[in-house]
Amino acid sequence: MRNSPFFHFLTLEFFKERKKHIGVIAISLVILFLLSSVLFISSSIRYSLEQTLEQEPDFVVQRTQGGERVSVPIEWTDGLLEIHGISSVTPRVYGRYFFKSKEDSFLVVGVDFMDEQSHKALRTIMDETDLKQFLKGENMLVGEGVSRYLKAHFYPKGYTFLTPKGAFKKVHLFKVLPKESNLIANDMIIVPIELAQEILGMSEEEVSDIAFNVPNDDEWENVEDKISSFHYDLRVVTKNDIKKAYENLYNYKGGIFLILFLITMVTFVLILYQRYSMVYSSERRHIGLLRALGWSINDVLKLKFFETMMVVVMAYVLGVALAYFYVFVLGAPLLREIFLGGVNLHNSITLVPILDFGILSSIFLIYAVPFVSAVLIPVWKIAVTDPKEAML
Amino acid sequence: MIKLFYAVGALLLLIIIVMGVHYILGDRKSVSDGVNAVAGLTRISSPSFSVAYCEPRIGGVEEAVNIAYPEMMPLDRMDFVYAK
Amino acid sequence: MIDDVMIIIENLNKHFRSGDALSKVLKDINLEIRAGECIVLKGVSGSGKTTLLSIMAGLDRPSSGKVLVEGESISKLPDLHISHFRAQKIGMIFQHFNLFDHLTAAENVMIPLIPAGLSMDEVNQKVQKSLKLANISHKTQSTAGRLSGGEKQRVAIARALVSDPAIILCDEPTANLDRDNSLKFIDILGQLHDMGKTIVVATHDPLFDSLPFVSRIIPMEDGSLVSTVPNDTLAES
Amino acid sequence: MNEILLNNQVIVYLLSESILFGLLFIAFVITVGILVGWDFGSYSEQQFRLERRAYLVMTILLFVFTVKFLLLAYFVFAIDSLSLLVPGAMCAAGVISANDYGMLLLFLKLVILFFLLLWMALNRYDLNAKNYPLFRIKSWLFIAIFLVIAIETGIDFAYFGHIDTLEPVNCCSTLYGQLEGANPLPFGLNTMTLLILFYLLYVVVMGAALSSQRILFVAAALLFVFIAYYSVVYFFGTYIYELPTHNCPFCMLQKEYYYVGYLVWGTLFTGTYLGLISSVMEMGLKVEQGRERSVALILLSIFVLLCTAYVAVYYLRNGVFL
Repeated sequence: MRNSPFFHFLTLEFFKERKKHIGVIAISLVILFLLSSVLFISSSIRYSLEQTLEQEPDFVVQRTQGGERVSVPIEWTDGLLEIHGISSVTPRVYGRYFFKSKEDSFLVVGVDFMDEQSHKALRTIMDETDLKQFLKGENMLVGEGVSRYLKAHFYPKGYTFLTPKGAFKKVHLFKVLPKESNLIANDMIIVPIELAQEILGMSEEEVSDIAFNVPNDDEWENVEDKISSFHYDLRVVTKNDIKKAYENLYNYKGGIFLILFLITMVTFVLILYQRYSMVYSSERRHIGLLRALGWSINDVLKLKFFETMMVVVMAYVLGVALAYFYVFVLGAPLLREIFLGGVNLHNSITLVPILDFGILSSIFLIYAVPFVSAVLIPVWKIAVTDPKEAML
Repeated sequence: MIKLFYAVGALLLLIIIVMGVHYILGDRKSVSDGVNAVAGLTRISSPSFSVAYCEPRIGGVEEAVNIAYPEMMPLDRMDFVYAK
Repeated sequence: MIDDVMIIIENLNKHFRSGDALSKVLKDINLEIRAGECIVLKGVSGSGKTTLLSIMAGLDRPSSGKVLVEGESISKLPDLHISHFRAQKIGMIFQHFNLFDHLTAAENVMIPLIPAGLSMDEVNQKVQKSLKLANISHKTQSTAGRLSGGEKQRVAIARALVSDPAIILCDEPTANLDRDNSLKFIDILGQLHDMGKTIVVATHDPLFDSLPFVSRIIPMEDGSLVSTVPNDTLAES
Repeated sequence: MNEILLNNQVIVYLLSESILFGLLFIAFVITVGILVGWDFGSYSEQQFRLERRAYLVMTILLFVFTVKFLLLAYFVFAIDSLSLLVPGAMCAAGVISANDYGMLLLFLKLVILFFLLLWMALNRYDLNAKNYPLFRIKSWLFIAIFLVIAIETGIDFAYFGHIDTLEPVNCCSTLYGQLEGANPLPFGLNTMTLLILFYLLYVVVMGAALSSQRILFVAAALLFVFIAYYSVVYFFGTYIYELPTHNCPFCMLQKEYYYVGYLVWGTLFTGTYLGLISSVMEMGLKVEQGRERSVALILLSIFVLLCTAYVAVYYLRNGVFL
């Protein structure tokens, strides 16, 4: 590279038209920054969601009447236990508790702390001493969003729930769940199972739904067939449905954004076309002189091609780096709301840095192909200027 | 002039290297550990309300949802797949 | 004898179509230039000498007729070949010097060599040689924009000589020069003539009338040649 | 809009394809204009303008070729990422067989890349000759390529539009697997004879190239591609996956096999294309294409080396063949 005169001349030419190139790079930066930060955020959240799927139970049995999920009687668990190949059947109690203004809601989750499996999980969240203390009184574990919300509404120590039967349940706020678990636990309140049933107005032997695992993958189909024949109003949700739901959710958001983004690409292409074909007579004489000195159209095209490639690569690297810094270092302060919704309780999850080949090549293609196709014709027009221009 | 070009090239390379280092050192484990700890306890790992739901239902009036009972999920919504 | 004829032009004419009017610029020109000859095309501006020169240099295409350089017709060459021809065989010196002001003298002189794809040190070697020939090598690294008229002209000469072309074409070289710079230009031209280069100068500067090394002066009037008068007879009378 | 059309990669792919088609349409209109007015002998300004326009066609085609080359890899990558959405598809094979446009589309893409490469070789020869001898042939070839690309772009939209995300597709094990004893190999070969043929053809190709018998080279190269495809799918592939029953040309393009598929198929097809084109150019136009031929031979050797290396490494590690 160093000893080719063409490369030397290329750098001279490139820096001669600095102002034009810097202008074009600036426009491209805006477009690239917006596009890549949206794609980074969506892929980062999708990656974190896919991570949570490992903990997801393989099957969830629910009861639906009139399109509305109703609670499941506890006896269904014995029916499930008889089927071979099913393990760790856990009834779950959860529901939405609406705060007084019916605007925001908490996810109240009941956990049977006596069960050894959840006992072990509890130990990862808090150490031994708090554990005994926690199990004694009416305590609750609270997500970060909930604790912030309660503090804002002057309930720093605990909260008194109003049960449907009119009784007041005062529950002491024991501990806030770690910040990293915000993705799922931001608006979550974990209470003992009996208390949860009381708050959500369920009787003792009613649960929200029943989750269980089927370790042997090949059995999933026949287990699902067996279970769905148990009751008429039974509904089974498998892990694949959830994976596809996540995929569709982020395809939907990403896709809509990309299609709207095409409009900006069209304006970008028009700007470029106009910018590159606005050729001053000095530029025309400049190329005419080059041609007069023995440069063929191919050589001028090669020169212009390399110039465009330098602009494209520079803009791409700067754009992606800027977006990477904005999303994964600053945490995408404003742009994140598109994806986090910002509804209900404010959620501030940490975005895990994720770059995969698919995103980088998509960004490059959606930027470079329109760019070069917009610039192709003006560059050709300049390259074929007649050498006799130099004589005038 | 060629020196200026090498300077710009070196700057871009530096940016890429810094990005690469930050990417490799990025801690992916802490987020998944936190989430798995809570999910292990509650056995629920669907995203919290604000992450999962699509915008249209929240933003404005969605004809399928009855205002008086917002928690009644319309059947055809994607979020019905695993409603809370 | 025929083999050492450098340029042959046979009934060449050139017309420009502006709207429907057809303005004939060159009318039926026939000219033969032998190798090593130095020709002066004399004529007022607008007599078509610049157009003839640019056609000879392959910058422009004739409307009809043939231009043969070293036996090869260049009027119909595709662009790739005519550019190589210009780069290797033609050294152009323009009226307004046509230097790249933002580049240094060495970089300006280097430009014709770039398409050939030589390595950097070969190019530097040739550039230094031609700068020394045009005795401007003391200004190698200064940017062309800041040079004086005479120095610019000498850089232009160096640029024309860098690929060691057989033909040197000058279009009004002394128009923008003062008297002593013009004389300096003329003795450089003399050195080129001694080196055996074929030189064609299009000018209306009287300085070129009585030069020892000019073999023929060809006056031109509105697009056609007046009978060529051999220089030696002109010198005596 | 079904989920497929909303997938980021599919949108970017279709956008790039339609932009390229737009450029090609411009080139097509210009080429028709040139073909009508082309008369090399004339000195008219019109003729010189046409010659300059020919350069625009050349630039467009150069750009289209490079992007289409990248888009082929991107297409396979997009299909691979779609396999999550299509039920029953574990890799790109399932998604491609989701409807009957898939295989045709992939075949068309490979054919188009070959003819684009051929066009560029002709164009380089045409520019070097002094009077554009091949201009008409080159332009007619381009018009043919343009029509094929128009069909390909149409099939692109048709293919992605008709992928059904509910109805399950069969995965590569059924498409390429051993169907209860039926021998999938051509000409009734078994694995051993297939291998012998594979290496034999490779030697023949190298020999023909070095001793420059071009017709033999073309025949051997074509046969070699055919045999190489089957030997990679049914023999070398099993060593890449380290699973005797896993025969699939697409799974090696995935992340867990470190995207080796792109290298395997890339070297095979590029090497064959360059080899075929350089020999066609030498036979047809008597122009020396030594450089392209040596690049082709190097690429084919890399391909054979890579396949054999997988088998050798497996044998060294486990001491037994699959």
